[in-house]
Amino acid sequence: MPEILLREALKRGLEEALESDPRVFMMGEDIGEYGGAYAVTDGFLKKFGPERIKDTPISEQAFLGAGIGAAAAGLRPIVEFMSISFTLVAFDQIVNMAANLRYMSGGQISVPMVIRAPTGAGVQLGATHSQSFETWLAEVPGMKVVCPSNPYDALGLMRSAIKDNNPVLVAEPALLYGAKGEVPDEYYEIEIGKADVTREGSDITLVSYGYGMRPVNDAADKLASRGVSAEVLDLRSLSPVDMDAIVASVQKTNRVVVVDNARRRGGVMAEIAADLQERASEWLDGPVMRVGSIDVPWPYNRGLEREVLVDADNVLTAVADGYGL
Amino acid sequence: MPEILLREALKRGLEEALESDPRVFMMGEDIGEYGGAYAVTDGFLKKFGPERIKDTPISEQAFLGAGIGAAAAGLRPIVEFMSISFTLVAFDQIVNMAANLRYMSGGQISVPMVIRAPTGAGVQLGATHSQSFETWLAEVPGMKVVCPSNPYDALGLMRSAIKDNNPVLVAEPALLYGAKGEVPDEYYEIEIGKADVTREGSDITLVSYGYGMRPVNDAADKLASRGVSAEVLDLRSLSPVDMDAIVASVQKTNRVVVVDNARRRGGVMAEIAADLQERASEWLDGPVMRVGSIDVPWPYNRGLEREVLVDADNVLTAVADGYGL
Amino acid sequence: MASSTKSNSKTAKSSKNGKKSGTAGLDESVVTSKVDHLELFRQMFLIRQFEIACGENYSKGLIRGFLHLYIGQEATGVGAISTLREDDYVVSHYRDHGHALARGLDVNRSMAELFGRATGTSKGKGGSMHLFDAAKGFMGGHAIVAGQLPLAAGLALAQQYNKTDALTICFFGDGSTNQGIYHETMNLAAVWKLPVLFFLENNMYGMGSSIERVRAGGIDFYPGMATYGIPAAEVDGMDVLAVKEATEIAVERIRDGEGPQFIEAKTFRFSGHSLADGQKYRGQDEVKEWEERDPVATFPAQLIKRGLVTSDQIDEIKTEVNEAVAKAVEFAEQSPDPDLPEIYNDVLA
Amino acid sequence: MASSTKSNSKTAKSSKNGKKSGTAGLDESVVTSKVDHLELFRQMFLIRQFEIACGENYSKGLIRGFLHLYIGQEATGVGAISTLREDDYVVSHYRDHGHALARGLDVNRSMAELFGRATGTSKGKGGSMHLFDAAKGFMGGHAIVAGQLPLAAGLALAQQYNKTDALTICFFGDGSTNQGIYHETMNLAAVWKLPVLFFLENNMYGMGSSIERVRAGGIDFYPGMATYGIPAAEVDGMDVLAVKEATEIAVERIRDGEGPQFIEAKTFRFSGHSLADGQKYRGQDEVKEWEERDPVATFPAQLIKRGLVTSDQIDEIKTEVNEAVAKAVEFAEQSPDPDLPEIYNDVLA
Ligand SMILES: Cc1ncc(C[n+]2csc(CCOP(=O)(O)OP(=O)(O)O)c2C)c(N)n1
Ligand SMILES: Cc1ncc(C[n+]2csc(CCOP(=O)(O)OP(=O)(O)O)c2C)c(N)n1
Ligand SMILES: [Mg+2]
Ligand SMILES: [Mg+2]
Repeated sequence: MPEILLREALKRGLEEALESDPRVFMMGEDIGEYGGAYAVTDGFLKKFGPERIKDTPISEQAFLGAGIGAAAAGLRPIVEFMSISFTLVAFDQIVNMAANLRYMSGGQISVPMVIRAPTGAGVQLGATHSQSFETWLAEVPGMKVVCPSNPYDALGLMRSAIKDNNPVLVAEPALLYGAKGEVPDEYYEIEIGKADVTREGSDITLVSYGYGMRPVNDAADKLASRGVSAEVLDLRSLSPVDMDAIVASVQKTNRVVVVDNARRRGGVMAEIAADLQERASEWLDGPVMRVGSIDVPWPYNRGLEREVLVDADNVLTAVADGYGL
Repeated sequence: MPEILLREALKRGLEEALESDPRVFMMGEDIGEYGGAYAVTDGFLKKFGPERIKDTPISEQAFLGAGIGAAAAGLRPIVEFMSISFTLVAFDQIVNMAANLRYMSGGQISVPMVIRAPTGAGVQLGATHSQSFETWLAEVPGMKVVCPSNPYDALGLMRSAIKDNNPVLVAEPALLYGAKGEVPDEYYEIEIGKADVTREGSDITLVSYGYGMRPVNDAADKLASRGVSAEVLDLRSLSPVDMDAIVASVQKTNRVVVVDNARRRGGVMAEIAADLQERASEWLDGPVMRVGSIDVPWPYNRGLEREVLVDADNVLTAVADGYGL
Repeated sequence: MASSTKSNSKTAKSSKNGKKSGTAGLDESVVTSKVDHLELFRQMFLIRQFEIACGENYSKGLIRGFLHLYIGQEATGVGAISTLREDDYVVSHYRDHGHALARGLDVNRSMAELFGRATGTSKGKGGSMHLFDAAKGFMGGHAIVAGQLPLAAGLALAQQYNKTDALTICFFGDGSTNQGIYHETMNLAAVWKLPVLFFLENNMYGMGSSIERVRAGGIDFYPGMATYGIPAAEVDGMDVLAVKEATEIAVERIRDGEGPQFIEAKTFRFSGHSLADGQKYRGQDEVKEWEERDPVATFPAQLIKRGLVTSDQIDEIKTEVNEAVAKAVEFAEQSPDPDLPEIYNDVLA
Repeated sequence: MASSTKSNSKTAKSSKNGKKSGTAGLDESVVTSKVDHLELFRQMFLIRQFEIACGENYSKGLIRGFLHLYIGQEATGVGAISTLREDDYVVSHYRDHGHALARGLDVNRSMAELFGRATGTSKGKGGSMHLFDAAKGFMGGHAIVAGQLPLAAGLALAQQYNKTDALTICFFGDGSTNQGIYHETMNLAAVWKLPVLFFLENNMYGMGSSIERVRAGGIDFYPGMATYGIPAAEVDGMDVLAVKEATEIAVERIRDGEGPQFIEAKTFRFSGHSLADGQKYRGQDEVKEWEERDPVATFPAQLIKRGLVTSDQIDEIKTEVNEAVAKAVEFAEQSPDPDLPEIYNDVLA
């Protein structure tokens, strides 16, 4: 299978949709002339023209909101944020409008919109630019959230997100745009709400998503070298979460560590841990161990930032603390 | 002890601070001439004048942000939101500015600001106006969050919030402004970060805060009538959370149900449940049972809204499901 | 791009006249055109009676939550919406009953929504602040101040994208101009030349705050549109014909592809901001002054005086409307609450 | 309140002259006053060399994250900040090195912050976009576009509340005007007559977007301040003396209690938005045209030509500055990283 970058996988998904569905168009800051802050949309303006590749002013509230309106009218907008940190200035539009409209209107209005945003720390951007607000948006009823960890998933999830009739946030781990992976030429989709068992194992289940898969895979390798067989789950979707898949794995391994690249406190993994211990307590040989980045604002200094970020050792420590493995 | 309303307790706390500390002033929409949407600041404009009781335009970003600046310069602003639902339009200022400034500046800048906001569903305001964003803000490092369930706590927490040198959100349950309770004339404070054991018991621990204390107390009464002795904890503070107090109680009762008036998914109780099962698994006779409102946008219709809201029966069901009591 | 007042001198003029009489739009040029005066009156009266009924049923506890009445502002919504086509969109804020009824929403189902019933326009899930009827192009009812503006821009974007000459009208209050999103949306609509008509109902107050207390630039908002290159006009919001005329001009320009237009109607809400408002912040003199220009009273009086309609015709409409509103209340009251499983519907498509 | 251009005719004029020559502020009235020309040059040159050194050390990987250089804009920050007192506050955005150095932040510690070292102004926790020195009234360094504006308003609010005549100056770019918070803050400052000077550095681009592509109202922003009743002036941002003069006028008015003032300096960044920017969106001709007016070159040339300073004096400063910058890099490089436990400090007071 040909290998491509995650950035290219996203690009392919977007390009296909722009080619095949005239209702699809894109909006965002510097996605056109500049080519996109992370070059995902490079060349699009030339290929699809300014009506479908819309450079926006630095007005996140307005252009995200305009996406909602266009979607309500039957188009399928794809809205890019330059960073998920900037979704905060448009949070009201996302949470109170995009996600609520359908319910408040008694089902009259759909908002088939994709929100794309690079997410996560790790490149020394400091406290304001390193956040992971997909963990909050995953708690909002009325929308979906996905987060790929590799090019294959990025393409499959993007396809499903664009076809979905709800607002879908595609959180794109900024550190992974340059990650390589195999992607087949044949068409496929990845169903939103389904996790992926990326590695089968029998001794312990490791759950993560997005950039968190890196430390998890590293940890699984290290465990393997110690004779511990880890089953690894990539959530792919943060909302809805595939709790059934997690429970099924735990029923097999009886041990689990959940790992978030975002801060430990709250968010997706708190929800999963809370739910899981309720649903699977009879199968668990210990507590659901939870690992995440340290609960402080993101520091700029490289050494500090790395220390704050979750890594394989943190995962191994949790495995040892929780299950003595 | 004299009985007063929660609204009056808050008012007393604010009034005291305005009287005793010239650095304290207030800002908010219609807090002056109108007297405040929930009448907490009624009469303040006349008493303290327009320099200290500032009616603002409907510009949440700007006036919350101005609060940050004034606090950074050494004043002690108290900023009122008409509803916690409207904090969303100022979320960037709260999360990226107020909470991050100290860290990003290497400790040079403090933001001793109080943010007040009525919170919670229950009065049929529909999806956009019924939310509980204190559950998100409680996850933000660099700020504190408190939420009183009665007049005594409201006054004690308000005093501490105003004296604190950090941004503190005081989430005021809208349904409780008219709740009555005893408040002594003597001065007292309530330490932020300390939970309150409001009822001692031996069979099961019930944890909640704010309006959630209502169903919890009702449930405790019903359990008592069945001979089950519930210990009840009122968190008072959502950030920091008094995990030690919860663990101590669970060590005694070996059973626990955590209850949130906000939606079940995510938020404070997911965090507590996740943490608790890790910290107290050896003492627990079953899973940490979690109860919250149903995970849908808030409906307007009264019957639907009541059904979505957590109630005593939901708590009792969880007690039965988790521990067979 | 043309600056605001210049490009709209005609409209601005009719507005200035309007200020004195309250119905100056009713000059010869207009009365001879084929405006359906009775229909305009019917709609305004319907809204008035509907709102009065709402107030009564709020007192009875049958309508709950926040209730914002449109009483006093009827001429703006009715005049403006009367110029639209079926394929245009209408977007409103939480003070939305008037816009909904002017757009032709079913009176029964609108009332039922306020009662929270299953027969309501949003199945009882939206309530007073969140009326919707997508089939009629009525896209809400939005309760976050100014939050509906980009929605309107986006609907207009779709109309432009689809190469139609349909447009979107968006109503909002003076207070909304202090939300940043207002400015973001104006600029976006202008840059993209979106077919959207921004319609400001300046009723002099945002809740308890008079404009002067919360704005440094005075009580006129339309001149500020020059910043965005959006043509803007002022109109007397108590004069339904003046509003209609000003809107017609703007609508024509938009359909001609000239991009967004802005109209500021000076109007007044006769009652409190919501049913919870004691109106401590304003004197009753001010209210009375405006009430003298009540369009629901002055418009039919002028029509009769000019011999355009008879008082019998007016009375007939009143009877009809009163019956319709009484029926709507009855319909709402007798409608069932939504079933509890309805809680889980409409979250996701 | 006075409208923008009228109230500032003097400033506006000096700006228009400035447009041609690049140093027209250097006319007789000014040169005879006791402006410390050498100090202005020194600061501009310091910033230039500092930025060049930053670029080099970014390439080496010693500075990381986003790095936004101030090259080309030196005259604005230096001219404006030179008018301030010690008790005034300075607030900036992510393109903050120039403002920080003009405010007198320690060169070594500033560079160390960019290197993320423990000796940095924020102990290495803030980085390039988040410089702070509270003791010097330099209140950041803020990386969310326009997010710093209300902070500045609040600092000014405190100055007003405390009944001082100190003020706050707030720098921001043309792109920030498209954030709603910009408008909210303008209005709030105006309503409360806050002692704040809004200083727009219009460098014609917001990242890859030229103003015309993202704004309908043209490339001038200052006229829009009429909406808020804020007096506003335009000035040639390549002319340090013109900037200084315009700022002095505004500062005086603010200290006199006249409330917020607005200055728009037309300027240009010679390099990309950040070190990641390939500048595909603009031609090099445009850049070259502006570079001809480079204040770091034209200002000393004019000074020498007019006989106000000697080229030896200029060279001496250059040597001094070059040494200081080299030393700063050395200082930064040799400074230790913060200890890991530092992670947990400064979260809460
Ligand atoms: C973001 C936000 N802030 C505050 C409110 C509370 N609120 C509701 S209506 C209103 C006044 C709005 O006034 P205006 O825009 O003039 O409209 P009017 O009510 O006069 O029709 C306020 C402050 C809100 N709904 N949303
Ligand atoms: C809310 C927000 N949106 C987007 C960005 C990304 N961003 C950083 S700087 C910038 C351009 C700002 O341009 P301008 O205000 O003109 O300042 P300049 O860089 O030209 O000095 C953008 C889009 C951001 N930091 N914050
Ligand atoms: Mg109003
Ligand atoms: Mg710029």
